[in-house]
Parts: sequence; C-alpha cells; structure tokens
Amino acid sequence: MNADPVAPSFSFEIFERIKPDEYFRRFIEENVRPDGRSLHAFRPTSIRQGAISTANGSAMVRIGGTTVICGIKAEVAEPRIDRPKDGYLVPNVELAPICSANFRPGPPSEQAQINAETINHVVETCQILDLSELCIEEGKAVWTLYADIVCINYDGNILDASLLALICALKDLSLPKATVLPSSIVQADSSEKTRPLQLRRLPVSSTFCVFSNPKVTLSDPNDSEESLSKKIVSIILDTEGTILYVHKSGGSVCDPEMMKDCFTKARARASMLKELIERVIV
Amino acid sequence: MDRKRVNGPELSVVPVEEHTEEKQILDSKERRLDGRGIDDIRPIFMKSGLISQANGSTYMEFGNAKVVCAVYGPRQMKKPSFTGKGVLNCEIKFATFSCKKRRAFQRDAQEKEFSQILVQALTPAVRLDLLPKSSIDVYVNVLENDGTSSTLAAAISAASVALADAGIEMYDQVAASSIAYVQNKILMDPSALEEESEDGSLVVSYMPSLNEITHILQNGNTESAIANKAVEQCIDACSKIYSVMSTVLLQSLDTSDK
Amino acid sequence: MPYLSQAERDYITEGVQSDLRADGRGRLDYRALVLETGIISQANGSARVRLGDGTDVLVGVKVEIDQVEPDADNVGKVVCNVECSPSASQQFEGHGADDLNNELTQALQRVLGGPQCGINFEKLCIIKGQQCWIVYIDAMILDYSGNVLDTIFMATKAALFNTRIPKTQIQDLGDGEFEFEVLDDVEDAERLDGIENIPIGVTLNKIGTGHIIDASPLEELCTEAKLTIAVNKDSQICGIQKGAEGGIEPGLMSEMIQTAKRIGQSLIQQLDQKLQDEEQQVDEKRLNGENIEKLGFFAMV
Amino acid sequence: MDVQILSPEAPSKSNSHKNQNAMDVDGGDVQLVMPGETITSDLQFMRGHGTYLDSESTVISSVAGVVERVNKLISVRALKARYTGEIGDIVVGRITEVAPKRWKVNVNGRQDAILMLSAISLPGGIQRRKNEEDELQMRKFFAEGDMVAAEVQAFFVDGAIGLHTRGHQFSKLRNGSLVVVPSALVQRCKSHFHLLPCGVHLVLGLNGYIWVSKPVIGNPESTDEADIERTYSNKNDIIDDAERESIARVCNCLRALARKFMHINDTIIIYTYEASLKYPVKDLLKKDVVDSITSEASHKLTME
Repeated sequence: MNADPVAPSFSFEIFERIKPDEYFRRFIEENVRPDGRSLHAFRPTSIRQGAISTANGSAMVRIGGTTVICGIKAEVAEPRIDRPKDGYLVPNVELAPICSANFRPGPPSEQAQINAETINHVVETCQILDLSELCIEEGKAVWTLYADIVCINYDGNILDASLLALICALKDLSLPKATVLPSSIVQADSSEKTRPLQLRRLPVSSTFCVFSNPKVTLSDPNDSEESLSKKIVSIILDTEGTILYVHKSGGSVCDPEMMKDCFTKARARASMLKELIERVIV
Repeated sequence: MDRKRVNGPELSVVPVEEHTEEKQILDSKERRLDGRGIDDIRPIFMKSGLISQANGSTYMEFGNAKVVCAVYGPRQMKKPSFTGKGVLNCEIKFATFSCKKRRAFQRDAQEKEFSQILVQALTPAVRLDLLPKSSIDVYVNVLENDGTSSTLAAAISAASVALADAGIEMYDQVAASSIAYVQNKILMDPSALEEESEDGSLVVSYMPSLNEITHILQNGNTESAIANKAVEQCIDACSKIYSVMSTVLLQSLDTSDK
Repeated sequence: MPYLSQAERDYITEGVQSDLRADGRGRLDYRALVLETGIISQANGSARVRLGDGTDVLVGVKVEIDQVEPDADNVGKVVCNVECSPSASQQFEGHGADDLNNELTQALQRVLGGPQCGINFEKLCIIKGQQCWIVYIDAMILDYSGNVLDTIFMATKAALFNTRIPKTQIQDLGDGEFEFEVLDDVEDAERLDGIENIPIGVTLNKIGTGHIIDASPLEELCTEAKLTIAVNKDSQICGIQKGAEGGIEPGLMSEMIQTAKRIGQSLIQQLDQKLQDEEQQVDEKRLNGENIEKLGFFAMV
Repeated sequence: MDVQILSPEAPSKSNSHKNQNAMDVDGGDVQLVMPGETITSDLQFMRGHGTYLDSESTVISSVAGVVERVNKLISVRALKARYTGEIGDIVVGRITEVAPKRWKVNVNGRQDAILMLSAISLPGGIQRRKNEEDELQMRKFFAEGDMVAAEVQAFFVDGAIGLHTRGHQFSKLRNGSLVVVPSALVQRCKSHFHLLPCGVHLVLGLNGYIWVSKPVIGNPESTDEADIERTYSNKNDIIDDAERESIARVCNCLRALARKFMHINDTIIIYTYEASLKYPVKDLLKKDVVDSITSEASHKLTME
C-alpha cells in the first residue's frame, strides 16, 4: 500500500476494522483480494473420503478455511404408498456454534435451513440419483439415507462445500445386503457390502459475490467478503455443464454481462472439480 | 415433524444384524482385538488451531475416534449476574452419524450430562476469578465415537488444550483417561466393541502438576481395592496423555510465531 | 441463586475443621430420618423419607409389561426419573430445576439401571424375546434442605423393598409360541428378586481439608468438591461420581472412598433393620385383623 | 455411626389445645379467626391490619390469625405471614444486590428492603459527605451475601422498607451463624442485642432472622479509624471449640422453640439453654429432647 496522505501509518488491522469497505475497495482496484487471491480464483479445495467408519458413507471437504463433513447413516423404513419402489434421501445442514462465533445454539438458523432446502431441492428434482436403487422389497421396506452435513469451520461459501461433501459421501456409500424376513423384520448381513448408488449426474455448485461500487464479481467469497455484500449468485451445473439450478439473492440488479461472466467461470470450475472428484474415487 | 429441517419418513429402524458372532475381547496372551496390551492407550493424533473462526481449537484422533473442540471467549456474558467470577459453558454434541445407532439433532439427556461433567472437570483448572462478567464457551463435536467413556475423556483433554490454545489463563492442563472392567481385568482406553461387554467403566480427569483429580465417574460393580488400582492406572495414563498435549501446544506455538 | 457471606463460609469451614458443625453435629453425623413405606395405594411400591427438618423425598415404583429390547431380549428394564417440585425451593421455579433433575436422574439411572444394582434382571423377563417387566422408579422432591441424592437412594431402596410384582402364568401353545396371563390376586404377588443388595449413596462434601456427610444447604454452598459413592451391603462400590467444581487429591479420594464404604455399611444395616421391623408390624396387624393406618402426609413430625 | 430412623407419629388430638394458651398474649380467651369471618359489627371500633369492611360496614377478618384489641383498634395478626416492618424495628438481613447508591437487603419481607449509601456509618468520623469514591467502593462496605443488622428507618412510597445502620451496634455480622424462625414469634422488647451469660452474642431480628455469634473483640463505641474499619471486615476472630459449642447449642435451642411455635425472647432462650445443658448438643435436634427442654423452659417462665 503506497503511503497515502489520507491514511497515516497506523496498522492495517485498525484501518480494516474502522472502514472495511474502503479497505476492500483499495484492494479491488489493484485487482487482488485481501487474502491475496485474484478476483476469479477459487480457494484450494481438498476432499477426504470414508473418514468416519461408523457412517455408511462419509466425506470431508475443505474449501480454503471452510471445513464440512458429511456423514450418511442408513436405516430401513416403509416406502411411500404412491412410490413403493423409492427409498429416501434426507439431507440436512448443521451450522453449529462450534464453526463460527455468529451462530447461536438451538434450532437451525435461517442460513442453515436455506442451504438444506437448496440441496434437497436439487437432489430431488434434478434426477441426480435413482431412488429406486434403494429398494429392499417393493412396498415393504426401503433404505432411508440420512445425510447430515456438519460444518466444522465456517469461512463463507457453505453451499459449494456442503453439496460437494454430499456428492462425495454418496459415492462412498456402501450398504449391507438386506432381506425382509417373513416376520417383516429386516435383516442385514454386514459382511456382504454393496455399492448400490450410481450417480447419474455430479452437480457442482459455484457461488459468486456481486459488488456494485467497484462493479465486480468475486468467486468463492470468504466470510469477510460475504459480510460486505449480500448480493450472492449461486450456479449449480453438472460436470457436463448442463445448468441445474441458478439462484440470485440480494437487493441489487445484475446486468447480463456479469451473469454471462459468472456462467463461464462456473463451467470452468465444474470441469476442474470433475477431475478432482474422479481422482478421489479411484 | 421438525419444521426447521428436511424430514424423512416418520419411523425408520436399524436393520437387525444377521449373525453377530461373540468376539473374543481378550485372547490367551492378554492381547486385545486391535493387538493392544490391556494397559496400552490407542495412538493419539492431536492438532490445535484448526478452526480459524474460534479463539482456540483442537482436533483429536485416537484409534478411529475423532473429536473436534472449539473455544470462543472470554466474551461478554449474555445476562451478567454479578458473581465476581467468569462462567464456563460447555456443550458436547455427538454428530448424528458418529455412533452405531443414529443420534438425534436435539441434545439428549446423556449429552446434557456430559456437558455438565465437562464443566466440572475443567473449572478447577481455569482462572475464572480473573474474568468477572465474561463467559468462556467450549463446544465439542464428536465426529466418530469409538467407546463413549473414552470419547468423554478425549473431549476433556481436547477442551483443555483448546482453552490453552485460546490463551486463557489456567492453573494447569486437565488430562483425562478412561478404563473398562472386563472379566475383572482393567482395560485401558476401551473401544466401542470392548464397551459392549464391559461390567463397569471409570473416567478420571486429573491435573498432573497440581496432582489433583478434578472429576471422577465410575459405574458398574467393583471391589474398592480394584477401584483404587484403576484410579492409579488412570492417573499414569493421564500423565502420558499430558505429555502428548504439551508437545502439541508447543508445536502450535512455534509454528504460529514463524 | 442463594448467597452466603464470606464470614459464614469461614465459620462453617472452621467448624468442619474442629469437627463441630453449625448444628452441633460431628463430621460424620446424620440427621434423624423419618421413613414410611406403602403410602401410595395405586403404585406397586412406594416410600417417603424425610431427613432432618427439611428434605422430603417421595418415591413411587410402578411395574408394567413392555416389549423386550432387540439386543437384550432375556432381561427386564429399570427406568429412573427424578423431579424437583417448585414447592421445594424458590430456585426450582420454571427451568431452574432442569439441570438438577437431569443430574439426579442420571446418577440414579447409572447405579440402578444395570445389573450392578443387584436386581436379578433375568427374572424380570416374562417371555424371552417378547415381553418383559419394566420397573419405573419415579422420585419426587417435595422439600429441599440439603443431601437430596442420599435421601433419594434410601427412599428408592425402601420403595423397592415394598414393591410387589404380580405373578405371571405362562402357557405353552406349542411350536415355540407362548402366552402368559397375569394373576391379579394380591396374595401371591412376589417381591423383586435381589432386593437385599441394592446399593445406597453416600455423599461426602469436602470443605476446607475435612469432609462431612449429610450437608445442610449452607454447608452445600461452601462445598468445594462433592463425592457420591454408591455402596451395597457386601461393601462393593456400585458407582462413584464427583460433583461441584473443586479438585480432590488422589490420596484423599481413596480415604474418602473408605469412609463412604464404612458409613454405607452401617446405613444399610440400620435401613434394612427398620424396613424389616415395619414390615413385621404391618403383617402382625394384618394377622389380627386391625386396620393398617398409613399416616402419609398427616404425620405429625 | 448410628442414624435415627423413625416412623412417623399420628397427630395426637390432645395437644392441639394445650399449646393454645402458650400463645395467650393479653389474657382472656384468644379469638382465632379465618379469612372472611366477621369479627364485630358495632361501629365504634377502628379497623387495623388484616381486616376489611363489607357493604354494611361489619369488620371482617382477611387473615387467618389472632384477633388483637387495643382499646378501640381491632386488628388481626397472622401467624405465619412474612415480615411486615414497623419503624424502629431491629432486623437482620442478607445483601442480595448492589445497586447505584444503595443495597437491596432480603429481610424475609414482601419485597427486598433498601439500605441507602447515605444511611450507613462511614470510616472517618460521623459527619462526612458521601463522595463518588464511596459510590465506587460500595462492595468494600457490603457485598452480595453479607449479613447485616439494621433498623427500619422509613417506608418508601411503594411499601419497601428503608433501613439504616448508623450507630455503633449496627455492623456487618460475623463470627457466627444464622437461625431463621417465623417472624411472628420474635417478641418486641427494649433491646434486641443480647449478651447471654454463656458468652454468646445474640441479635434477635424482628423479621425472624436471628444472628448467633461470638462477641466481636474491641469496644464498639470508639470511632477511631481501626474500629470503623473493623465494622466492615469479613474476617472472623479466632473461635475456640467451647465458644463454638455454645453457639451451636443456642442455635439448636432457638430451632427447638420455633418448632414448638413458642414466643422467643432472651429470658426464654436462657432457660431453654440451661435446660439443654444435660444433653449433648447434637441430641438437641431429636424430637423428644426438644419437647422436654421447651416444656421445662416454659414451665420455669410461668413460675416466675
């Protein structure tokens, strides 16, 4: 930061705390972000699969600071009457007070509910997987997958991380062979494990943060950037690039140019993650 | 019907295991299922400072059990009742997928009790008299539970390291260890399998340099002589765990000032 | 939250040091107890214990038939629950009692919930894999003046002593199917098997360097560390739990365990003796036809 | 270690009448009334506490208690009501809250009494303006939980009691322990500070809080710095076992008198203390011992 007559030489932390948007604008003008990333860069992403042995399928995903763990527990239930062959997939997002100071103990906050609903909506409507593969005996017993996504460290952009964690956990899922006994009790043989689920598509989410005064969109915003602007655009594509879900929140308008720009970045992100997910499964 | 969460079917049940062969906890040469001797602790991996948002945090693995702990504070108390001393609040949460049988989102009675035990085990070590009108919040999240009493012991040790990592003044670290009484033998640091066939268990939290026991919890039927011997064994195990805790903290110090 | 001044705290601590407490008792003296069993007619067993001039605990035991647990299909179940009624003291209004209720319930369940309490759980199972008896133990704290957990343990032991389980007759329907029928004739209802080795709790409060039993509310406010030890009649330890927020030196801990064992022994003997005498009186009265008058809450003491 | 496990006793019908005359205050038959019971309907009587007038102006009791006639004034005194103060009463209270320029004191009353900063005696002589420094240092004088002897000075408009501790005999209480009895039992007399022959200092609070302690060393009248400082110190003096035992004995005698619902004043306490000397202190908690020492003491009182 060159010596600026306006800002005398007190330390940058105080400057950031007193005038955060001014501090942020100075960075954007230099085409760099406070944490050193370029405007379009995504934070380093790492995936670790099968971490939890007590879960039927699990995955841990880190995008920069944001750390999320998805664990899937399988139980048996009666199918719905109108869809006797279909099992259930129940995703939930937990933003517990452990992951950030601004979450309170108690029932899930609005943000957690929005994320859970978005993921549930995408999984249900975009034919990600065929629930009939979870059938044990038609009309009698089906598998119910409780996919619980627990956030360990919240540093912005929770939607990308939780969707990625869910997908990797589903790929890691292994269920015991189950049979329905005449006494209608379901018996499982955990020595014989099967991988029933074939994912038809791999949905990948990319989130952008839109700023009005220095007209710019930042990809993969972290916690401080998220708090500076409420205008978030989330685009969920599958790895082949077909659009599954687009969500734009916040008060300001977003001209078509910016939206196109976001889509191209989203496609690039999707293909990059495609290899990462494949490499993990091997 | 939980209005704030995605709900699955009303009733779902765990399938019955087909053939559950009775596993031999101790073989002839007093070796356990995972090859440990009866008084060996599982290898401990501990790292502090993982959660950037928290003032202090620890991630701890022992065997395949995993515990994450975060400390926020000391910060302004919500309803300041003037007692001249700070307040320590603890919350333990078993992740829903952490145990063999799925756990609920809401905190059940056992988690409430473990949270109280965590407060009682840590309070003697924390200098709360220096922090009037402020509260320290400790959140422990169990990602994988391989033996409930050893997970409680791990939560206490991890929380103590997290408190130190948060720079909170403490008289001493609190190390905790647990044992199980199986076929009147004392098994150190029991795993989930061993816990299923235990006659009793004991969890001891101990301050090594002050030589004081801050909490003890035993259930099951034992002769007092065996109980005393078990307490002593737990205390030596605590000193071993204490050394691991100090190396972890010192490591985190010299990495952070580099 | 009840307060205590520094002067009173020092006075009580010095009192414990010189083995002379505020009400004249020594360190290991118990206040007088008033015990009465069988005062609730609809329950299978009940007992009310009043300690000193305040603490008042009422325990009711109800026995029901329940499905067997899938992973433990040849044993019955014991479920405990403790409830502090707001009438006991002002701090129990609204949610004030939640933590204490949970702590006491867990402490009771930990000692009585499993085989360590000495009850023969197999006998509680009616048909293997199908039905079994479930014993609900509900304790209600009506008045609070210290040492509540020990009073609950004693009242529970008395209530279980007083409990009668109806007899069941099992008919074999062939090919492994069984049917059972409960005989509701009171005469041949029998007692729980293994009652005599149910443990009782002894709570030692460490104040200063000495430790006392049966602490009054003010003494409980000065307690740095509290150790509750469940002991049964052949002096086995059925549970140890530490409360309050101070540390205990290991040497002192084992010494406390020894004192608790000794006190527990004599407490159990005197309690059993009392229960037997009361039962004998009731049986004699029933034999020569007098009506058995249960005082319950009309008692004068 | 023997513990006394008794079985409950039936309420004996006979003694309910006996302890009635013990309660006799001003001779004649004692009229016990229920809320809603008419007391009198002739108009020349004035109406005191615990009563109300209905449409035809008959006086009806609103409290379960004893009717008291003081020439034209009729009032009903409840037996177990909480303490309603009167100006000039000596009370013992526990500080519950430190508020700006005042302390809230629990005196077993309907609401907490108020002790103003201006109403306490301050170090550095009698006449001294209260300055900010005192306001900041309020916990140096009284902190939460401290026991204090005070006098009812006034009533605030909302009915709260105003206390003051000016004067040498009022100070922070230490060297002893508290006994709580129903406030109706403590009799109003000239002085409520007593030094019993057995060397125990007694503060009989009219609100039912009684402080039993070893007398504080040093003469209370002197106003030099050290003594004033001592009034607010928290440290107990050295108490040897004999004094501690006599304090415990006096406490148990008070509890015995309260249990038998007998009036409490210094003479009855001295008699009960002498009657209790033949029992060890801890036996004074036993029911039969309580009966014997209290009946012996009340007998000696009526003999006088």
